[in-house]
Amino acid sequence: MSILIAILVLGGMCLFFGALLGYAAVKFKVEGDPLVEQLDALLPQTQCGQCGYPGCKPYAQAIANGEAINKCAPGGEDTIKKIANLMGVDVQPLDESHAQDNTPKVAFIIEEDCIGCTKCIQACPVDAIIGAAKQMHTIIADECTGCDLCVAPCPVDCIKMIPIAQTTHNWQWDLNRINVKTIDADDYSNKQSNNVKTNTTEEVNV
Amino acid sequence: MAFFIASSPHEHNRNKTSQLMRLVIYATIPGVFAQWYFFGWGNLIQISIAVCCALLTEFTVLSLREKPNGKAIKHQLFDGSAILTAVLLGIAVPALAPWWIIVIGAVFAILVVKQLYGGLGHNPFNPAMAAYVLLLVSFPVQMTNWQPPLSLMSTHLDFANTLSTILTGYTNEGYSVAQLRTHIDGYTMATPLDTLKTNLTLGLTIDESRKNMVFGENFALGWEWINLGFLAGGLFLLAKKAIHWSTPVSFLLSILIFTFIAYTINPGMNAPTMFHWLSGGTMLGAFFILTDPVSGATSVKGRLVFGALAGFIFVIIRHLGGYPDGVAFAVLLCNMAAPLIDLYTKPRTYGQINSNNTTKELT
Amino acid sequence: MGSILARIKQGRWWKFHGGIHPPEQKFLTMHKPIRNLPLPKVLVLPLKQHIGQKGDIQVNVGDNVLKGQPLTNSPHPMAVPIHAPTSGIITEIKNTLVAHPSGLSELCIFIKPDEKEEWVARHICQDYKQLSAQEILTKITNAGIAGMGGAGFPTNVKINTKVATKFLIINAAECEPYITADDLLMREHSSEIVDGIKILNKVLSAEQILIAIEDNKPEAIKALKKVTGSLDNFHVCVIPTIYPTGGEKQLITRLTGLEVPQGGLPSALGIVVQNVATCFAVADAVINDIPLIRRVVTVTGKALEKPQNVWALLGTPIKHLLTQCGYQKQSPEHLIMGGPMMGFSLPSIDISITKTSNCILAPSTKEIPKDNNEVDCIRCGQCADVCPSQLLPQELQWFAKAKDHDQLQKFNLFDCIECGACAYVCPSQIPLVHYYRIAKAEIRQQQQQDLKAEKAKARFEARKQRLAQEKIKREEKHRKAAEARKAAMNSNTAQAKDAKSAVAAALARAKAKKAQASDDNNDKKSQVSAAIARAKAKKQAKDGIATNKTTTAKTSDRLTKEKNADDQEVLDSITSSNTETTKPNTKKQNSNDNNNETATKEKVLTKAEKIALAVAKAKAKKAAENSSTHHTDSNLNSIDNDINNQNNTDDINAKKQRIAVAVAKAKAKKQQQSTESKNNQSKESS
Amino acid sequence: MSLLNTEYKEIAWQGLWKNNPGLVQILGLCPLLAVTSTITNALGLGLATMLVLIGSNVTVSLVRQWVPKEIRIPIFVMIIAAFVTCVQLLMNAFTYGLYQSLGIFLPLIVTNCTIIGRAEAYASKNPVKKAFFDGLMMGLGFALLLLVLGGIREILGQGTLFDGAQLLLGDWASSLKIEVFHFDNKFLLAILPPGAFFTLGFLIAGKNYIDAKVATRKPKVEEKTIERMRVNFDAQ
Amino acid sequence: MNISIQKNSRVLALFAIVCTAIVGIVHETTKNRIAIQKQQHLLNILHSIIAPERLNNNIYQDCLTITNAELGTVTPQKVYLAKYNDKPVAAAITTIAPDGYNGNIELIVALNMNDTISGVRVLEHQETPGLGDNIDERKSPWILSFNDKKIPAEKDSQWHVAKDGGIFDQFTGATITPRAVVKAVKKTARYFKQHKQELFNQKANCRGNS
Repeated sequence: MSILIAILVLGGMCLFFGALLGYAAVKFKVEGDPLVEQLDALLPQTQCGQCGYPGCKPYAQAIANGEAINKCAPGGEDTIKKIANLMGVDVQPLDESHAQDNTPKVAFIIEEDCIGCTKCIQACPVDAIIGAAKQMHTIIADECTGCDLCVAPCPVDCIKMIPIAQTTHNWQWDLNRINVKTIDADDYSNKQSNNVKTNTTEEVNV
Repeated sequence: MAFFIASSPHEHNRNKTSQLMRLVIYATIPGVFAQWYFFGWGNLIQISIAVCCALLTEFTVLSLREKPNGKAIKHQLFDGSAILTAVLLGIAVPALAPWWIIVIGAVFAILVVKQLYGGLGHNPFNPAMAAYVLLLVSFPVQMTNWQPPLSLMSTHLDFANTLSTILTGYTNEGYSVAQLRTHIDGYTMATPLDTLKTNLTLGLTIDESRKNMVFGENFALGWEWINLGFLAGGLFLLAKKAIHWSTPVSFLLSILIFTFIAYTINPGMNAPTMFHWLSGGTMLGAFFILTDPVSGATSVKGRLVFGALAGFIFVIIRHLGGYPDGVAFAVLLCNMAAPLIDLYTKPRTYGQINSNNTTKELT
Repeated sequence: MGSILARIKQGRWWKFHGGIHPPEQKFLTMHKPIRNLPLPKVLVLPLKQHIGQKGDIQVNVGDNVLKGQPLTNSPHPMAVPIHAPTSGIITEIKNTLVAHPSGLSELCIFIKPDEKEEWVARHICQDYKQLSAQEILTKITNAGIAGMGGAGFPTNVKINTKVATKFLIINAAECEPYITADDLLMREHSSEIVDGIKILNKVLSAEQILIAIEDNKPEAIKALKKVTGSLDNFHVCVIPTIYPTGGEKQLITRLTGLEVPQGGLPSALGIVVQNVATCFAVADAVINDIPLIRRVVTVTGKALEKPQNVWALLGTPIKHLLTQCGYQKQSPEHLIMGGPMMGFSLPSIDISITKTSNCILAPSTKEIPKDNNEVDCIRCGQCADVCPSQLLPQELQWFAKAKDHDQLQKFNLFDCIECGACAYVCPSQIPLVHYYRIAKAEIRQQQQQDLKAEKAKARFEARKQRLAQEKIKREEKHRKAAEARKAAMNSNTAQAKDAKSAVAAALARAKAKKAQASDDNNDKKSQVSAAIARAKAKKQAKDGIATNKTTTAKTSDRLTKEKNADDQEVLDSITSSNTETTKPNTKKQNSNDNNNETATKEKVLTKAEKIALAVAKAKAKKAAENSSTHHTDSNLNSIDNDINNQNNTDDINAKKQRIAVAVAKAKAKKQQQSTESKNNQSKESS
Repeated sequence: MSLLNTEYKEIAWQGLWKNNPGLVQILGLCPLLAVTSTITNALGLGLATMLVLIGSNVTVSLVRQWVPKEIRIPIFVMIIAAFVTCVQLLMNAFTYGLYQSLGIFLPLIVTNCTIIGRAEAYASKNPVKKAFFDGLMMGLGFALLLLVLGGIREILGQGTLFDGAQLLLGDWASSLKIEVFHFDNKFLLAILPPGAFFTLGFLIAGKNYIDAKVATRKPKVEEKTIERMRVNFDAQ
Repeated sequence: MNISIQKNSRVLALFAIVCTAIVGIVHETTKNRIAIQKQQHLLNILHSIIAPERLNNNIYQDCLTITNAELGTVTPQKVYLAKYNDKPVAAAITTIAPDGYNGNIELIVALNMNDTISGVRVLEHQETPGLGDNIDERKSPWILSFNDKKIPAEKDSQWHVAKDGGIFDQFTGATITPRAVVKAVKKTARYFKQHKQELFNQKANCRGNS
C-alpha cells in the first residue's frame, strides 16, 4: 500500500514538474546564441581571417561550438584571457601556427606603384580603402584594422604594412625602451654623425 | 655617458621590510627573556631549531622556484620574515616538546603556509599560527605537555638537561617529560588555562580552581611576566611605529568587554579579564601575531574590526571550546575573514561623494 | 560659503587624507636670488609644451624671427601658440627629444639667437583695468600661457568658465621638497603677481581670492601679505607644509573642505586654481605684452656647485643651465625634470626647457641612490595611510600586476594623482606609481582599441549589407536584361526588333566598355604587365622560400602551369596535398588577364589534416566548377570582344548577327549563373 | 576492429589518468575527502562508487533514446537514486556484513557528482557497451585515486596499511594489516579532513608535474601553417 | 507548447513510476530479510555483552521503551531484559552520551542484577578517527574496561577518567570522548540501580522492532 502511495505521489509530482519543464523549455527558449554575440564583442574585429574563419563573427560562432580559443593573433594574449574568462576555461598560449607578428600596423599604399585595379578595395573588410578603377587608391589610416588582407590581392605588391609608430600619446611607460643617447648639443650640424647610442639604460628601476 | 632612468618618485624614505621584521624580532626579547627566566632553556632551544629549519626550508623552496639570481635568494632569505615566523613558533610551542615537533612546524609554516601560497606577502594565514594549529591538532599529546615553572619542578632543569629532553625525550638522569611534569606530591602539572578548563568540567568554580598551585600568587610563577614581557615588546613596536595601534587595542578591548560581560553574568564560571589578558598567548597574539600585516586587514577601520573579531572568537574559544587557549584559532579564523573585512572597510575615495552634499554647502 | 570664509579668516584649515613629509631640500636654492643667464647658443622649442594640441607652424627654416614673434598659430582653443624667446634665425624644424618621460621625439623648432634681442612690435597696456574680460582673454590666449605648475593646462580655457566663480585659489604651495621657483618669484615679484591675479579676476570675478602658501616660505608670505594687505577679498592662506598640498584637489580640500567630485573639475564647485607663476606670466602678457617666453627654473641638486633659481628662456637646453650652475657629472648621470616626487628622469642633457619645467634636479649619487630592491608587498598598509586620494595602493598594485583592468577601475585607479606618496613610504620599495601609470596607459589603449573594434565591426557589417544589396540589384538587372533580350528575339515587328536590339546593343556596348576598361587598357597595358611581372617575380621568390621542401624545378614548373591557368594544376595541387602529409603548402593560382575579378586570382589554400580526404574532395568539386565558370567567362569575354569588333566597324547589316550574339551571351550568362548557384550550393554543403 | 580498440583504450586512458574524476575533474570531493582516512575505507568507497557508476551508466545508456532533453537531469537523478537504493536494500538483505562496512558509503554516492556527471556527459550519448566500459574505467580511476589517497593518509597518519581490512573483507583480511613503521603518536592531521585536502593537492600537483614533463619531452608537433580565410562576402 | 508539456510530463511520470515501483518491489521483497538481519545484528551485540548462556528468554522480544531524564537524555531509549526461566538476570539499556567531541555517542549498557556492569558497547559515534574512535570495540579494547565494574555510588571519585582522578584511562590526547562515555555509563548504571525492579515488572512494549 505504501508503495502504491509512493508511486502515485511521485508519479503525480513528476507529471507536474515534467509539465513545468516542458512549458519552461518552450517559453524560455533562447533564440540564437547570446554567447556568440559576447564572444564577437571580445574579438578585435580586424576580420583578418588568421584564425581560419572568414571574419570575427564566424570564429566567435566556432568558439561557441568548441573551437580552440587561442587562434586570434591580432587580439593576442589579452583577448584569449577574456575569452577564457567568458568560456570558463583555462587560458592557453596563442596557437603558434596562427601567431604572426601582431604589433599593430596600418596598411600603406605606395602610390607610384598603384595601378588602380581596385582589388584591394574589394578585399578590405572594413571599406578603409578609397579609390576607383584606374585611379590611385589610398588607405584611411584611421579605419584600417591592420588585417593585411589587402596585401595579397594586390597584383603589383604596392601595399605595405607599417607598424604604428610610438608617440608620446600612445607611450606605455616602458622605461626600459628609452634610448639613452648623448648628442653634442653645441653643434647641431654634427648631430647626425654624432648620433651615438650609448645603449646604457642601466638597471632601470621598474 | 650613461643616464639613469627611473619612474617617480625618485625619493624614498628608505624604510625596508627587512628592517621592520628585524624590529619585530628584537621586540620579542623581553618576552623570551621572561620565558627563559621562569621556564629555562626550552623555548630558546626551540627557537633556534625553528630558525634553522625555517631558513633551510626557505632556501630550498626559493632555489626550486628559480628566482632570477643568487643575490635575490639571499636577499629574500634574510628579509627577516622566515626568521620572525620561526621565532614566533618557537615561542609558542611547549618548551619541552620533542625536536621533531618544532621541525615539522617550521617546515610546514614555511613550505605550505608561506611558499606554496606564493611566498612573502601572499600567504592568507599567519604561518606561525597555522603551523601551531597544525601541531596542536596533529600531536595533541606533545602539544599539551606544558612544563611547569622551574620553581615548581622537583628536578633541576639546566641547559644540558633541557636539550637532552627535547632531543631524546629524557633528561640526562633519565626522567621523562611526564615525570618532569609531575609535582613533588605526585600531581601532574598543567598550565593555568588547562587547569581551569579541567576544573570547570569537573564542576569546580573559578575561585576553587585558582587555589591550585600552578596559579601561583601575585605573578610569582611567570606566566603573567611572560605576557608582560610581550606587552613591553609590543609597546616598543608601537613607539617605533612598526605596528599600528589599532589591532592590539581593539583586540584587548574586545577581550575586556566580552570577558567582563561573562564575568558579570557568572563570576563562578568565568575568569576575570586580567586573567585572560595575562595568561596563555594573549599578549603575544595581540602585538606580534595579529599585527602581521600580510594576513591581517589593512585599513584602520578594518584593523579595528579585525582585532575585535579576534577578541570575540578568542573569548568564545577559551570559554566554550575544546582547547584551553584560543589565540591561534582566533587568528586563523580572522585571517580568513580579513579579505571580507577589507572589502567592507574600503575607504571612500577622494571625490566619491553624493553631489548633494557639496552643492548644499555652497548654496 | 560664509562658514568657509570664517574658518579661512581664522586660519583653521581642513584636513585631507594622508600626505607625507619628505625631508626639505629647499635650502639649497631658497636664499639666492633669481639669476639671469647668458643666451644659449641654440634654443629648441617643442611645438607642444602643454596639454592639448600643437598649433600650425608659421615659420620656415631660414626665417629670421624677432623676440616674442609667434611661431605657431591655431584657432583651436586647446592649441596655445609658442613664441620666439629671442631674435634669431630658424635653423631647423625637425623631430628631436623633448621633455617627456618617454624620451621620445616630437617636432621642434631650432632657433639660433642673433644676440640682438630685437623685439617684435609690442603694445604696452597702460591701464589693464580698462580692458574688457574678452580682451584679456585674447591677450592671454595670444601670449601662449599654459599652467606653469606642472600640468600645463591652457590658461585661457581654464579661466573661461561658464560657472560663477566663488573662489580663485592661487596655488603657491609648492610642496615638492627641492623646488623654490615660485617662492623666489613671490619674493621678488609679488606686486606683479598680484597684478596678474587681479587681471585674472577681471575675467573670473571671483568672490574671494585665496593665496595658498605653505608655512615653510616665510619671506614669500611676508612679501605677499605686504602687497595684499590693503585688498579686502585677498586672503593669504598660510597652510601647514605637507606633501602633496600643491595638488589641485588637495589644495581645494585644505582651504575649503570641499572635494572635487570624481571625474569632475574644480569649476563644478565654482573654484578656479591658478599657479603663481601663471599669474606672473599673465601680468607680463597683459601689461607688458610679453608672451610666455621665459620662466623661473630651480636648478638644484647636490651634483651642482651653484644651485640657484634662474630665468630661463623657453627652449634653453638643460645642458646650458647645468653648466651655468656648475654641474659635476655623476656616474651614472641622473637628471630629473620636476621635483623628486613627481618629476621624470631625462634620457639626455640636450632636452630643452618648456612652459611646464619648473625644476631641474641633478642629484648626487648619494642623494638619491639607485637601489632597486623591490620585494613583494606585505600589505602593511602604509601606502593607504598616506594616499591623498584615499585609494588602496596595495590592492591596486596587485591588480595592476595581474592586469585586471576591471578591478583597477573599480578601485578608482583613475583617481590616482600620481603624487608618489605611496611609493615613497613603501617598505617593500615597490615602484607603485610606475605600475599605475602603465596600467592607466594600458587601460586607455584598451578603451581606444575597443572603440576601434566597435567601429570596424560597424563598417564590416555595413559593407556586408551593401554588397548583399548590390548583388541583389545586379541579379535583378541581369534578369531584366535577359527578359528584354528574350522579348526582342520573340517579337516579329521590325520596330520592336529595332528598339529592342538597340537596347541590347547598348547594353552590350556598355558591358564591352566595362570589360575594356578593366582589362584591355591599351595605354597602360605594358606598364601594368610590367608591374604584374614584377609582383610575380616577388611572389615567386616568396613561394620559393615558403615551399622550401619542394624543389625549385617543381616550383618553376608549377609557375609555368599557373601562367597558363591550367585547371589541371588545381587538381594536381589538391591531389598532391592529399599525399603530402608533411608540410602543407600555400599555393597561388595566378591571374589570367582576360578573366574577371573573382576568378582571376583565386587563392587555393590547402591544408594537410586528418580530414584532408573530405576537404580535398569538396575542393576538387569546387575547383572543377570554378574552372567551368572560368570557361564560360572566357566564352563571355570572347563574345564581348566580338561585339567590340563589330562596334568598331559600322555595320548596318549585322542585326541578325548581333541578335545571335546576344542570344549566345544570354545563354552563356545563364550557364554561368547556374554554375555559380551550384558553386554556392556546394560551398554550403561542404 | 583496431579502431574500436583504440577507442576503448582512449576511454580507459581518459578514466584512469587524463580525465580522472577525482584528480582532474575534482568531482565527488565530499566522500573522497571524508572517507579516505584509511586504505580500507578507500577501497570500500571505491568499490561502491565503481559499482554504482557502472550500473547507472548502463541504465542511463539503455534509456537514453526515450529521454527528452529538457527533463534528462531529473530522470538521471531518479535512475541513480533508484539504483543506489536498490543496491543498498539488496546488500542489506543478503550481504549484511558487507552492508555493515560498505553501507555507510552508499548513500554518500547518490550525491557523488561523478556519477551524474558521467551519466550526463557520456552515458546519455553512447551505446551501452561503451557506457559500461566508461563507467568501469571512471570508477576504476576514482577507486585508484581513493586507494592512493587512503594509503598515503594511513601511512602518514598511523604508519599502517590495510588497518581494519577485516571489517570490509572478512576476518581473513586482518592478516593484511601491514605496519609500515611504528610511531607512538599518530599524525592526526593526515587522518583528519585537512590532511585529505593537502594530500589531494599534492597528488594533483604531482599529476600536473608529470603531464608537464611529458609534454616537454614530446617532440614538438610539426609546424602547421594556417589556412588563412578570406572574408568572403559572396558566400553570405 | 502543449505537445512539449504533455510529452515531458508523461515521460517524467513514467520514469518516476517505474523507478519508484522498482524500489518498492525491491523493498517489499527484502523487507523481511532486512528485519531479520537487523535483529540478528542486535542480538549479536546483546550476546556480546550478556553471555547467551545466562539467559533463555527471547531477549529481543522482551523489550521496553523508556523515557527518563535520569538517563541523561530525553529521547526514548530501549531496555532489553535478559531472564533465565523468567528470573531477571540482566538488562541492556541503550543511551546517548550527548557531550562527545563530535556530537552524540550512542551506547548500549548491559547491567547485571547484582549491580555490576556486564558490558558496554558503542552503537554509533562520529568521534575523531584515530583518536576518539578508540571507544569502538573494533578499534580498541578500552570499552571492555567497564566489564564487571561495580555500579558507583552517588559520589564516587573513582568513576572518572584518569585525568580527572578516576580509574578509567583516557586516550592520549583525547579526554573528552572517554569522559563523555564514562559519564553516560555512570548515569545509566545509576538509573538501573534505582529502577531495576520496576523495569522487570513492566510489560514488553516495543515488540522488538527498532
